[in-house]
Amino acid sequence: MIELSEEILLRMYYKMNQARFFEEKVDYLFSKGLVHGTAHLSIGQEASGVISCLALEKGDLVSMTHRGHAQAIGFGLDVNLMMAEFMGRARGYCKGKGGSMHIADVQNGNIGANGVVGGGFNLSCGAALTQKYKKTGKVVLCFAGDGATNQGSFHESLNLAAVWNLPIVFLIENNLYGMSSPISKNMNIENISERSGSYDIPGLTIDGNDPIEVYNTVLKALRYARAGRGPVLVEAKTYRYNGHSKGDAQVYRNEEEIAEWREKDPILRLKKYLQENRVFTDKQIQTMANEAHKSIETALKFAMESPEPEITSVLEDVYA
Amino acid sequence: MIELSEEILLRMYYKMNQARFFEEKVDYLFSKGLVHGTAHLSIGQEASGVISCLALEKGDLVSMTHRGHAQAIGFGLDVNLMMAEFMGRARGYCKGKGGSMHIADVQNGNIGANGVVGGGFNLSCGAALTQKYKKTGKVVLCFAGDGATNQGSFHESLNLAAVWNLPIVFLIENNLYGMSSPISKNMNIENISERSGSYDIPGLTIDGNDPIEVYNTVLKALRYARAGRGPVLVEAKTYRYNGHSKGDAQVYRNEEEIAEWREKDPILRLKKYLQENRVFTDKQIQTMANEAHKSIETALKFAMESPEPEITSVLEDVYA
Amino acid sequence: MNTSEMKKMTYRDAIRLGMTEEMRRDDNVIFMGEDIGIYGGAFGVSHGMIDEFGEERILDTPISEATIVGTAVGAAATGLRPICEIMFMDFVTFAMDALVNQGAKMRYMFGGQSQVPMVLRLPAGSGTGAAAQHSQSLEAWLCHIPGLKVVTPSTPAQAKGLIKAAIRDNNPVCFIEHKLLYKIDDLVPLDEEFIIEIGKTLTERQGKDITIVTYGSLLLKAMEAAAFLAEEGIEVEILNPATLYPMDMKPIVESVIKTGRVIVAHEAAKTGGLGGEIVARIVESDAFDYLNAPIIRLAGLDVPIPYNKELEAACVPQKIDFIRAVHRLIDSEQG
Amino acid sequence: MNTSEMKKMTYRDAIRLGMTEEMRRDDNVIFMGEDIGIYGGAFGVSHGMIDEFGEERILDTPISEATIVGTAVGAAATGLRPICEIMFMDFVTFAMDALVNQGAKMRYMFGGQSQVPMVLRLPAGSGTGAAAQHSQSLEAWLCHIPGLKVVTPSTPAQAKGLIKAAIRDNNPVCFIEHKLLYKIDDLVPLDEEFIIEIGKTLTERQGKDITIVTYGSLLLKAMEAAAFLAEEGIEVEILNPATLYPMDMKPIVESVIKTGRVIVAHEAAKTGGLGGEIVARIVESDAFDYLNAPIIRLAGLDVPIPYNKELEAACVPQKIDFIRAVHRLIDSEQG
Ligand SMILES: Cc1ncc(C[n+]2csc(CCOP(=O)(O)OP(=O)(O)O)c2C)c(N)n1
Ligand SMILES: Cc1ncc(C[n+]2csc(CCOP(=O)(O)OP(=O)(O)O)c2C)c(N)n1
Ligand SMILES: [Mg+2]
Ligand SMILES: [Mg+2]
Repeated sequence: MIELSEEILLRMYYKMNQARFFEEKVDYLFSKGLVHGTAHLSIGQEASGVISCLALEKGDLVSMTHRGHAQAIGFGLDVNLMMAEFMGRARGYCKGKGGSMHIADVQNGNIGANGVVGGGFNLSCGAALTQKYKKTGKVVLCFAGDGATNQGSFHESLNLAAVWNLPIVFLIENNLYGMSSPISKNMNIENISERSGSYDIPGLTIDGNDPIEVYNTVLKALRYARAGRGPVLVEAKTYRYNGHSKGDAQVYRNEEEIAEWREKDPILRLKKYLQENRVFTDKQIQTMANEAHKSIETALKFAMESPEPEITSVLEDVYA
Repeated sequence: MIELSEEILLRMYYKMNQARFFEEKVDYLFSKGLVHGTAHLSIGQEASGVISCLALEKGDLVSMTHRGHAQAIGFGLDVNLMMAEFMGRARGYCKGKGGSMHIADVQNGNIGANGVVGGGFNLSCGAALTQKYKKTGKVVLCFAGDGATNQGSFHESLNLAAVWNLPIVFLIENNLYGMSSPISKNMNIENISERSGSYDIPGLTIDGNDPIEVYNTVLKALRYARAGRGPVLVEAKTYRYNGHSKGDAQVYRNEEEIAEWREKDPILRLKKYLQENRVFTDKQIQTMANEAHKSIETALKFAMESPEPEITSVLEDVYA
Repeated sequence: MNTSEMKKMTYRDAIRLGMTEEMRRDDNVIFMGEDIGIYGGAFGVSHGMIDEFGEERILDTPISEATIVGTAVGAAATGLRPICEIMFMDFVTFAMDALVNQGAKMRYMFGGQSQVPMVLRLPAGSGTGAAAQHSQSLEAWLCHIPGLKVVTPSTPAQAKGLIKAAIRDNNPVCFIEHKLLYKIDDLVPLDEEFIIEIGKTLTERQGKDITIVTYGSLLLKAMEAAAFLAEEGIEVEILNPATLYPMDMKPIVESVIKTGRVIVAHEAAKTGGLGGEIVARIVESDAFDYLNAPIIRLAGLDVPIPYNKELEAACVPQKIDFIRAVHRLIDSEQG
Repeated sequence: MNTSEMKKMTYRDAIRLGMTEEMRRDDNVIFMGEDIGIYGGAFGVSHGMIDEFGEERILDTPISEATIVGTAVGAAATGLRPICEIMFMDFVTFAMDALVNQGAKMRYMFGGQSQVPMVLRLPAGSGTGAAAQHSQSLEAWLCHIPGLKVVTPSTPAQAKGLIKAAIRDNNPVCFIEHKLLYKIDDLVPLDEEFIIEIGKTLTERQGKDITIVTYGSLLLKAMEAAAFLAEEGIEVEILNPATLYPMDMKPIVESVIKTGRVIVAHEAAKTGGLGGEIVARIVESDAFDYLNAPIIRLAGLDVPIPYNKELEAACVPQKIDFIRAVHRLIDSEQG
């Protein structure tokens, strides 16, 4: 296991909290009817979403899912611009045209969230092809959900990445459901990582709620891909506490299951780790959480103060 | 191993010869510029194409590929109507509208050849769903090439068939090439049957040029599916002697490779088997081949005598 | 049951009622899609159907749009009558081989040997803040493919009558639902034989001054505009090609001959949208000589659909756009 | 090199020359597709390119059309300029999510952050006896998607000029090639800076009596018909919207104002084809008042393409159809 510095542990805890507060705020704004549109919350999935991105090197790229807030925050996106985008404002990442499902920061290697389930697999192959062709030494981290692995594009992309030896890590956040559908109803295997066998690439299943395991595994996978040895498939088992999106009555699962998973909460887990290993004092830990919280309040203020886009912008940016 | 009756051995030998003569005739007609259109020959693949169909029960269904003549003949299609269709005549299976790539006999359970590589996988799932829903006890045999297994539809369909427990046998005729592309360039695994692991279904790789092995394996796979145990993936390794389609200079392979495979010719193999096991006399064997040959001459005559379709038929059969 | 009985219900409930009645009537009808079972579909259209019909007939699928449609085609060709739901029309992009190269062409390329009785339900349109990948109106694609039929209801009664007709049809029928209409409610005939024939253009309002041809969510806006204009003394005739393909042009042509002025409107992007086809057919028809003014197309902007609410609304014709267009035609009259 | 130097070559060779020049000029241009390497592509377009550029830049792919296009989009968004070949346009059906939901919309939905400079080569059309799944002309689909550009050359020179422009363009450009044109040969400028600007309609023949708007393989038939009609004293003007989207209507409108009569023709199925769009735009333009006769659309029959040679030919407008349509317009004149 890799020895983790204080600095990285700090970032982990801060960012996971930031992701959670961000989404709690999003949830609140919806509940108050303050936002037109939709968003998918990944509360409970902060280890797989945030921490895996912390293993990236500068210049590495990421492709995100429809459930991408934690992924984006992990990658280092600015929560002000994220919140402004979510609220459809001109200062948002996409000038209010994308919303939660299309947050992106292309210049910095974040090639975007994707509203299409399975839409990111082949885009990631392309981004990885660029790295290979230009010999940048950079790797693409491609996020997807368990449900997405039943799309044809999963198969085609893993196969292409394998035969072309592309520098890419496919990170499946297996939260056990695709919308209302338990994974067990939609595939006959227990571990999605077994699908790596079809392409003769490494496949790993990990506890996606364990921040340290996520970090170490993704780091190793990235190294493998960076060394030119080809793609890796990593499956992180995790869980979302909230419904699929707003208006989900969650008839497909019960309270006990959710409660069980709340016991395994990744943020609490890291907190406990920090406490047990005496990395930080309780006060320091609380301070980090407070700061994360403050950053989201600031983000909301930023977003609220951001103007609506000019109506004429509707015609802009169709073509380069 | 299953004991084979004289009758089935006779049918095997007759039909494999018929398939070969049919395609030699097609090749001849092309070489003489007598046909407008295209066709894909499976000369050399008669064991996987013809024999697998002989393992079917009455009422079972089949979905064929673009390289489907042997499959069709194995299934029991009438070579007269096939030849007429190939020549675009009114008496062809599809009244001259389909040609080689769309030969079908839907009423009898042949749901058609398919010009789209990978196009038959999900259609076969549908046909199998009908059998399951109606409890017919029938199975669908779905043909595909090695190249087709890199299409997304392969993955989606095998997964669906697995989770729905559909009565279907996927038969991959792995002739080592998809057009000019050696399979080794397009996937990292040696045996396509390994891909069954992604769906937790049985996967088998067999010598696709051994008629007896093909017959026994497909029979077993059909029984498994018929028993309601779900789909099976069978990979039959074989080889096509001719180019991919007309106008293929075959720069991607060499004469030696072709010669090697000619040594393993499935028709010669069966002939040898019949001789060694003294099932039939040499004369009987020759007679069967002669009859097969004659049937193709008759088919050509039938096709030549069939009228061209009425021009007004161009507007017919768009809608039911 | 009194065959003229009516009940007020939503568009969503009317679709469900139509499907339910047909599934009761014919065991061969099955229904497949993502999260249509216990979840009741992303828009609640199939809510509760699993309780009546069970998992054998209400089939939740993996997220595999291409294979949902391909499986439906294969099932239809072998004796079932599948309905399938694609969660958002935008994802029919995954199923175009199955739909276009297989389902639409099978009968023809097999020389009439087969039929493919299936229904593809496609929730379409913008207005929900779901942005570029969840808001498209792609009916023009489907209306370019011989072998398909395309219908789109604008009211609850049409929803019931057309879904039933679609299920009974022996061809692949694309059934386009507009998401903004799901909550609209209105009277729906309870008669189990109430069917709206595929291939008919419906006259939604009679008038002598101007013809508006429109469908889907824009019909409501056009109706509202017409009510407004009636107070100014302008009588608008509104025609709804509820079957988009094959389209029944006769009532449209007759109306234009009567009014001499026509507006063709849809939410889909203007360029390459069905409006062009309708305009061309009017111009090719006898109505050409009766046109007193240029034809106006009102349509979606040629842009992807943006997220921001105001921008999103700006992409699609609104009631005010109909009113302005009518005024423009009245003013530009050339006699 | 003398920049005015010309060489006779086929349409196929001209496309290859254009790609080759651009790949020499810009290392970021790569080329992906099925069997484009040693095989040279199903139609021989890339014959020999692998020898010059190697496997790093000429990438044979598995049979995975969706992923060919998606990979191109992802590569384009991160700094390469991929060309990709889909063996038959019919198989773009597999790639519609990647093309339409991703490639075409990325820039807009990201608020202008990205660009997607890629070329999608699509061999299209009937006439080769390949039947319903290998003969379609689906340009109308692509011209309905804001964010895409669509071009189609009709001559070897256009092939070279447009493929080069497409490669240099910073947007996803669909480049539609007609299979029957591959063997056509004609003079092509050897100048490496010879470019045909995207967004221009080309005047292929001047005339004062009738305007024909057509593109792709029909251009040749129209030109032959025009030559024939010239002997009767009828002067046909022929306009070729070599960029189908966004279309340059100005020369078309001007021509119709001059001639008062217009035929719009394409091989694609009539209903939902681009012809409707072009007719609508003419009617919406100033040319409306100058029309002396109804507009005629010549187009493919609304059927899948059949295998039989005669049936196949019957689906598509031929030279004689152009001649008849012209005669019809002349006769129907209404002044
Ligand atoms: C192609 C496509 N099909 C369906 C949907 C609707 N949809 C959005 S999220 C989702 C479930 C995805 O499940 P999974 O991949 O496990 O991701 P999760 O939502 O669990 O994070 C579905 C069906 C979509 N957006 N795209
Ligand atoms: C979707 C699609 N892509 C490409 C083609 C062109 N094509 C026809 S056959 C073929 C090779 C298929 O290889 P394989 O599946 O191994 O079958 P084989 O030809 O070897 O029998 C290709 C690329 C096609 N018909 N359909
Ligand atoms: Mg999930
Ligand atoms: Mg092969």
